[in-house]
Amino acid sequence: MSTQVLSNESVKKESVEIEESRSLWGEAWHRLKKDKVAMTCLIIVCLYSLIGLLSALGLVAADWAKEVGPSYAPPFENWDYILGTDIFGRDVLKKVIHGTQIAMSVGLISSLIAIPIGVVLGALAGYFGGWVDEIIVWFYTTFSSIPGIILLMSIAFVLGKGITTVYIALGLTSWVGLCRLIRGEVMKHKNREYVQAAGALGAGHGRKLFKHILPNVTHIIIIFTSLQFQVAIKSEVILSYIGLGVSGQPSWGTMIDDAKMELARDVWWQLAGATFAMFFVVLAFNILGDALRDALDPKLKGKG
Amino acid sequence: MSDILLSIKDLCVDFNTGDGIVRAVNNISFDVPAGKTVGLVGESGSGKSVTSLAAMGLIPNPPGKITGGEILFKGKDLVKASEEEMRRIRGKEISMIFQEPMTSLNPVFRVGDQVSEILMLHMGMTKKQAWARSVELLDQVGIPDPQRSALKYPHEMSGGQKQRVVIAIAIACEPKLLIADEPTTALDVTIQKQVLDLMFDLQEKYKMGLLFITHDLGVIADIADDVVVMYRSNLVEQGDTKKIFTAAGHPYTKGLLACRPALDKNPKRLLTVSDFMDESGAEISLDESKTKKVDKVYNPSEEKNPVLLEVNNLHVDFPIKGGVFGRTVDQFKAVNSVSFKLRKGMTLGLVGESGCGKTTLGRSILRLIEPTQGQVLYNGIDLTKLDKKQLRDMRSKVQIIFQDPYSSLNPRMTIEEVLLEPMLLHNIGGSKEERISKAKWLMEKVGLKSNQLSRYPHEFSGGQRQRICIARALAVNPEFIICDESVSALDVSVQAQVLNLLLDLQAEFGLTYIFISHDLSVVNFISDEVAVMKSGEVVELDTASNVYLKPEKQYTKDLLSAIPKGIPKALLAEQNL
Amino acid sequence: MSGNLNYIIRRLLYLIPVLLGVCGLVFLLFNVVAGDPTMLLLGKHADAQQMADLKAQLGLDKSLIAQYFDIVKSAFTFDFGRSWATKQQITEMLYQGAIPSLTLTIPGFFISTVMSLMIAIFVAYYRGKGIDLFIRTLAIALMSTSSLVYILVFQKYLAFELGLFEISGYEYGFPSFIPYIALPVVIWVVMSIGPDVRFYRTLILDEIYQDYVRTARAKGLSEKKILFKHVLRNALIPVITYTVVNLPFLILGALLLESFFSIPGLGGLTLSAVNASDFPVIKAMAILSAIAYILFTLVSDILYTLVDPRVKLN
Amino acid sequence: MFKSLLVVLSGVMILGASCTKKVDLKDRTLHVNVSAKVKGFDPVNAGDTYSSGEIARVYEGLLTYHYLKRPYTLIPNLAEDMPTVSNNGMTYTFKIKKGVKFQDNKCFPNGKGRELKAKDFVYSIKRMADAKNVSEGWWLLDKKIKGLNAWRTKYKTEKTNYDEVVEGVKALDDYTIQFTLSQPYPQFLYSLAMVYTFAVPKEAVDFYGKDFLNNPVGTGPFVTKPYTQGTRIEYTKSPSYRDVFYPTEGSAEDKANGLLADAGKKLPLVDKIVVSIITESQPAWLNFEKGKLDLNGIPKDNFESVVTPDKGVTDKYAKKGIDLVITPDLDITYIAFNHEDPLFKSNLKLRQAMSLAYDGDTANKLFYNNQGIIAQTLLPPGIGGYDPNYKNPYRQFSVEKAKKLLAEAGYKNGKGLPTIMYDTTATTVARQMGEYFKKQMAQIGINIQLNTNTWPQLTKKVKTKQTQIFGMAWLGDYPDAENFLQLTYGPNMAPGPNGGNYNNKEFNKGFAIATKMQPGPERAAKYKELAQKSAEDVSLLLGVHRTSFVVKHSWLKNYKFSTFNHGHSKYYSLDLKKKAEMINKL
Repeated sequence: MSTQVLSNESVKKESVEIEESRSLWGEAWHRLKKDKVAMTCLIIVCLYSLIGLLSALGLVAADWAKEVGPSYAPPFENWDYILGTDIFGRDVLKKVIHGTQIAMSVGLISSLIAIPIGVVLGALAGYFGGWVDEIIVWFYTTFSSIPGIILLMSIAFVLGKGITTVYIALGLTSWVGLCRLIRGEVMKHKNREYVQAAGALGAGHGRKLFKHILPNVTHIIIIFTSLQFQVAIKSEVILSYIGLGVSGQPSWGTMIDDAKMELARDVWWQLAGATFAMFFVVLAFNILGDALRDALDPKLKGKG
Repeated sequence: MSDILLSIKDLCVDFNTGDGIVRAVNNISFDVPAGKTVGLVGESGSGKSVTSLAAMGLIPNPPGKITGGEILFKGKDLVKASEEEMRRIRGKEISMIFQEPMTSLNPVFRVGDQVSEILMLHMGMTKKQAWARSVELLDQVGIPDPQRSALKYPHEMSGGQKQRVVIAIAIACEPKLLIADEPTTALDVTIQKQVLDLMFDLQEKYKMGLLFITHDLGVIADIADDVVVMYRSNLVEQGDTKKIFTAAGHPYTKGLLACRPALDKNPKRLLTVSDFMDESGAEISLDESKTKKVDKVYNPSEEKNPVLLEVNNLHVDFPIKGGVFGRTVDQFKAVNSVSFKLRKGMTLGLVGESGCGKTTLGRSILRLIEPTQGQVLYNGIDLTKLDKKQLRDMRSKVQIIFQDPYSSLNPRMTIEEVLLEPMLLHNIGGSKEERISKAKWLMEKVGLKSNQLSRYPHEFSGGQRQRICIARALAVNPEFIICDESVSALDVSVQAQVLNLLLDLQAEFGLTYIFISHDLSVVNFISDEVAVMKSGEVVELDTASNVYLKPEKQYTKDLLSAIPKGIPKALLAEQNL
Repeated sequence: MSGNLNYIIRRLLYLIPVLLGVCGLVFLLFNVVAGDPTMLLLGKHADAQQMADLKAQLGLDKSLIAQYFDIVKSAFTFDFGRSWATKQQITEMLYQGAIPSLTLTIPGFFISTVMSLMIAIFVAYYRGKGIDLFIRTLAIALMSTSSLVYILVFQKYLAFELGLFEISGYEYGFPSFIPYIALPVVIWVVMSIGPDVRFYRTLILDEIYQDYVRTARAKGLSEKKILFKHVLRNALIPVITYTVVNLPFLILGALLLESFFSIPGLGGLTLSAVNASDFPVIKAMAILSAIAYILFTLVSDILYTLVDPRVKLN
Repeated sequence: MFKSLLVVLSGVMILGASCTKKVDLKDRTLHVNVSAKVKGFDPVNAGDTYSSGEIARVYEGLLTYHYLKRPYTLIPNLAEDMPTVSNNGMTYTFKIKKGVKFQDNKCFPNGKGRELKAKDFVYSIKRMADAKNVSEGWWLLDKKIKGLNAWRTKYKTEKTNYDEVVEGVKALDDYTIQFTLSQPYPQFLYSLAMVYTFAVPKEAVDFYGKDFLNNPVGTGPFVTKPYTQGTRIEYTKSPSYRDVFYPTEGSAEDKANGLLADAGKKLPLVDKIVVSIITESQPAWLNFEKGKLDLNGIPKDNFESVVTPDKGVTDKYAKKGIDLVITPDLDITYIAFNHEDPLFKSNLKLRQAMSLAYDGDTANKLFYNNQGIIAQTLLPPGIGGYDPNYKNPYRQFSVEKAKKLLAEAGYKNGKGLPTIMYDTTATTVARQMGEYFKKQMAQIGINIQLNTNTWPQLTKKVKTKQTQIFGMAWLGDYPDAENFLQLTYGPNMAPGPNGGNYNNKEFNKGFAIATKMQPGPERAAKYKELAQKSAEDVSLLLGVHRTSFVVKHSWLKNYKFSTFNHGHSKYYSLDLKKKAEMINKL
């Protein structure tokens, strides 16, 4: 009877050293690294963020307004306007790059507005329950019962024009989804035994909520942010169409909006430029969002 | 010998987890003769479930794969059988019962339909015929009023009844072989007995081979003809039950048998697998002193063991909502006028079936759940009257250890943070270094390596995590700890180590415990006094030996009789001869 | 049954505070923040006197509280007064606009739901394999482009160059509107396949890993039968509630589709109302969609109890 | 199982797609489009050109413009002939045609249209004056007709009594109507050719009440079903339309263009009109190219692909038989300064510098495809007072002169000059023009901040004097210089049409005198002098007089462009044989 002994997944050896300690974040990163598709998407997103940053600092495509060629020059014919020109003869490629800055900033800042509201309200509703929960649920039901597009347009319309309105409008209409998710997750964790144990040790509400529960729901915020980016980028196009988007600088939205006059006369390159630029980053955010959900979801991790 | 029904030869099963290939079953060979019961025993992760799934061809393809050996069923090798052939065998020739009765049935189909489905599939019955046969089967497995029950949905039935339905489905086509993977583990002990008797009668009636998989040696002793012992994906020993129970060959088997707290014995400490086998698996000679039967003696003296905790007429009621505005229409009495006294340094066992209110009682004493009325005098101070501040200071004296090791530690905090938190809350230890050295001391105290402080909870096994919880409780130098089902989720060998640890700590620090559990033999081992609870009330309270040897209430008697004796049938037959 | 009745009554009563909340939000946006609209409505020759008269006539000179109660009254009586831009009766406009919108959105919604369910089941059946990843990425790729681009490109190349579809326009009446809504429906389906497939796939996968599927396999059922009989029956529950909750948005129609294909639906109506700052129309649309949303969520909860035996109304 | 379902689904999709509607060739139906929602059919609320266009197909007024004569001249329509003017231009008396019938409608007793009477005009004028109707046309007659303003304020709140006699508007008998003005106002006649004053039957207003605006009942050539705010309005020939004939005299050029081929024929020349409301320019243009529309205004952007530099039609479209009609329009685009803003108030040199720094020619090339006429003054060609060979000194683009003037204005190449806010609408074209203007001003160091608004927000800002400079266009309401010069007339300050609040005492005095004079050569001279004075004082930055470009298919006959084209569809006719021949070439 050979008693050859081999360790098994869930029965950890008492004594044998494990290579190096890895937090849940480390575990998640380890799992994400193995997903080749997700990694390429991550690289795409980083690339776009870099371009956006460079453009914001004015290091690249700062001279998007310079006239480089004749109006509506077709693409791939001349090196200094490889993607063709718009009505004023401005380089489409530079406008696309500048558009990246707008798109990424719209996604980032609208998330930065939506996250605090969503997390705070969601956590309070989920943790305290009772009348606090009733009021917060009533508040976000009111917000979510008006169709997003009407709310978005109304806020943008009422606040007037410009990039700040785009940020605020998108931020104010997207916190509801996050709030609902956080509320559900906090409710689930509140009854977990490690929180009750903290209570038994004398930890107050504040410590239980911020030290124990919130760190365990932050993965939701990350997943939400990646999906919020793609919603924001697409909404910016709609806002530009109704004339409430950015003014005075090119964005993918204004470029696509211009196309509605140009495509009828076969001027397709400005539309193509903006569309493809947007396509890759939105696709990347979508796939990344899914991959993050699989990697960060502790439920799968626990099954060991 | 009657002909061999199922013969497994050198079976190997590998799992491709993210971090490489893991061998779950390592060339296992054993037979299941027709009409006989074979007990496959081993702790979680030993590969016993994987072996049974392999026999049914149900190993999930990615990530698992059978990489060697044969499974002969009536001469046909199932490993080579096509999916089409396997489908004709599953449910007809071989059927299987799983552990979780709560989720084994499809929630949106009626019970009758789920039984008749297999009949229509394999026996070619029409819907009407199948329904009639299903009602008969439900009656046969002891479901009350089968005609009406067949129309019920799974969620309208109790755990025990649902397991009976699963059994009805399994035996519907009168299969030759029945595989049962821990069918009764999730059930209360009284219901477990009824289900085991049912399976035993059905096996007799249909002359079925039964492969019974469990980690509970007591159950194996009662019903198995032969036993196969598995340890970390290897088969360490097999033979007929009497031989295994009286003269086990392999040290692991010996360890398993010894570390089970038995009802009739009352040893001071439990033997553990590590007393029989060292880490590498080689046998070590048994240290005689440990086996000496030293019975615990219960003689509390007034000055050494004054009354620490006195509970008078404690009530905990939960409101039941109803009506349009959700007004409270009724009260559910979870704890109903419970009173008892607990002396310092002693252990009170709280035992009862699930839903009897033992956990609520424990939590309400610590005011984790607010009691509705009654007194909880701790050293004369009534905890129910304290305001938030005073209650917080009392927290350092009174602690609790939970059941589920996976959820009682914050997954995002290192062990160091876990241990330092209580000290910070009650400002124990002057500086950070002092606290860290205390944390290291606590780790040693509970038998863990002090250099593992920077690790995270998910990097430890269940047993290790429970030790960390104990260390966390000790961090505030408590006098009184409530252990709420603290060992129920652990394997029996690990259970023994933790129980010994609790006893050592009690002896060293003079701790007082309330030990809550549904497992009578564990409560009997560790408690000085035992309180038996039923639907919110304490039906019997006496010293451990009196409760087990001279039970007064009929309910306690039923509980005790339902516990598997742990003595093989053959041996019993001999003793009665 | 009385339990259910109580629940329904309580949910209906719950409708009132939410509706008051919606009116409050609309009031805040349009009556407080947006400022005085009379300037916009009187055209280029208006003088101060005319503006004062108009303000009185539109009731904008009342106190803010009175204005808020006007909105609440309109929410309950469905009488939203007249549009400032076209002076048409708003309820009439909404009624006229609802039908064309529905003729576009109901077929679109139905086809896209059925198609994405089909694809989701197909993908779940081959889960983990290459085809699963490929189709899912394709579905996500479809939704990664703005709807405006699909409209412009499809209208130019599919409708005009290839002549497959009508370019724009709309005729009332059953058979005659079909050629006009064909291309918008195609675009609607293309846009919603992505999110739907992703959502339905996760639903089905959640069910596939349940214990009762393992029991079904142990019974000897084939993978296909398990998928269609057991798994789908359970997965349909969240699918139904998700579908019902989305129904109210159908009335709103598709804003861009309607303005580019000149379909006189509520979507186009809302868009032109925003462009012409026709506050009463926007407010009416917001309140009506809110009421529809709340009612349909209630319907979906009740449907949930009928479909899922485990759930009782409490 | 689900393979079959997928097949069925795709089948449905293709079926839905394939049945595109074929272009019908048999019946004489005119297909035109309108690029904004038609509000309704009530003449009183005909504020926008699109609604007035549809109303004019069903209703008619006392006067109208001759179809062919240029410059535009008024001719009688429902009136027997031009009015007799007495008591020095204060009283106008009209005889109206007999036997003119309202269209049959269920609002009339037993559904038969009754004869038009003079009292109908009195009722229509009063209806426009009724404060409760909040008519956008009221400025036309405000303080112009004796007793009308008093009558209006009297019935401001309680129920209007239409029978009460108003001194200035009286029906002397069934067929004569007399207007008495409170002050000489020669432009009054033009208002009788505008949709606001078209004849409306009282029975219809009473019968339909609030829904009158969706149930038109007029005396015009076409009838339509109740309006359902759809995107498609259908008109059919009105059986009870009186005898109106195609004009017989026209200019030699008209003759050459075949515009007199149908002279003398009874109108209307088509049986049916289908008006599609297409708000986006791409579908409008594509439908036209496909032959689904008979004519279409060219979206500026698609211009180059249609028009060659020498204003002919590129061969790509000539082959398809598409003709181009180019006509100067009675309008002017300009960028107005807010003269109450201290920056511009007294700083003529700054305004002159900005005017010189704006390169009109390039703007014309970019935005009007080189077809617009660079505006020298406010007055467009075709109006008394326009002088074709006048050259406004501050319109000849020269950067050095602009820089010199800017320095003299105290802001040497822009130093010390704050950023100027330039407000415009949010349409794509307006945004691009704003970006162009910003680039131009940057040449001389002036920094412009572009700010796009929705149309209502822009009008609000202008009317509340919250702008610094803003882009605007003005389409003439009637062919009289007064309608243009009033843009810089002091008393018309915001919220009136003089959005720039330009207030020059001399100009105001001259304007008051000129507008009172009866039309004639010395009034034209006075107008010319006023226009040039206001232009040289750079009251606003003049843009262009836009020329309108309409493309039409070869099978559409008798089309002539007019700024006042309301009701002209009765003159158009279709050559069905040509249409059948050309349609498959598209």
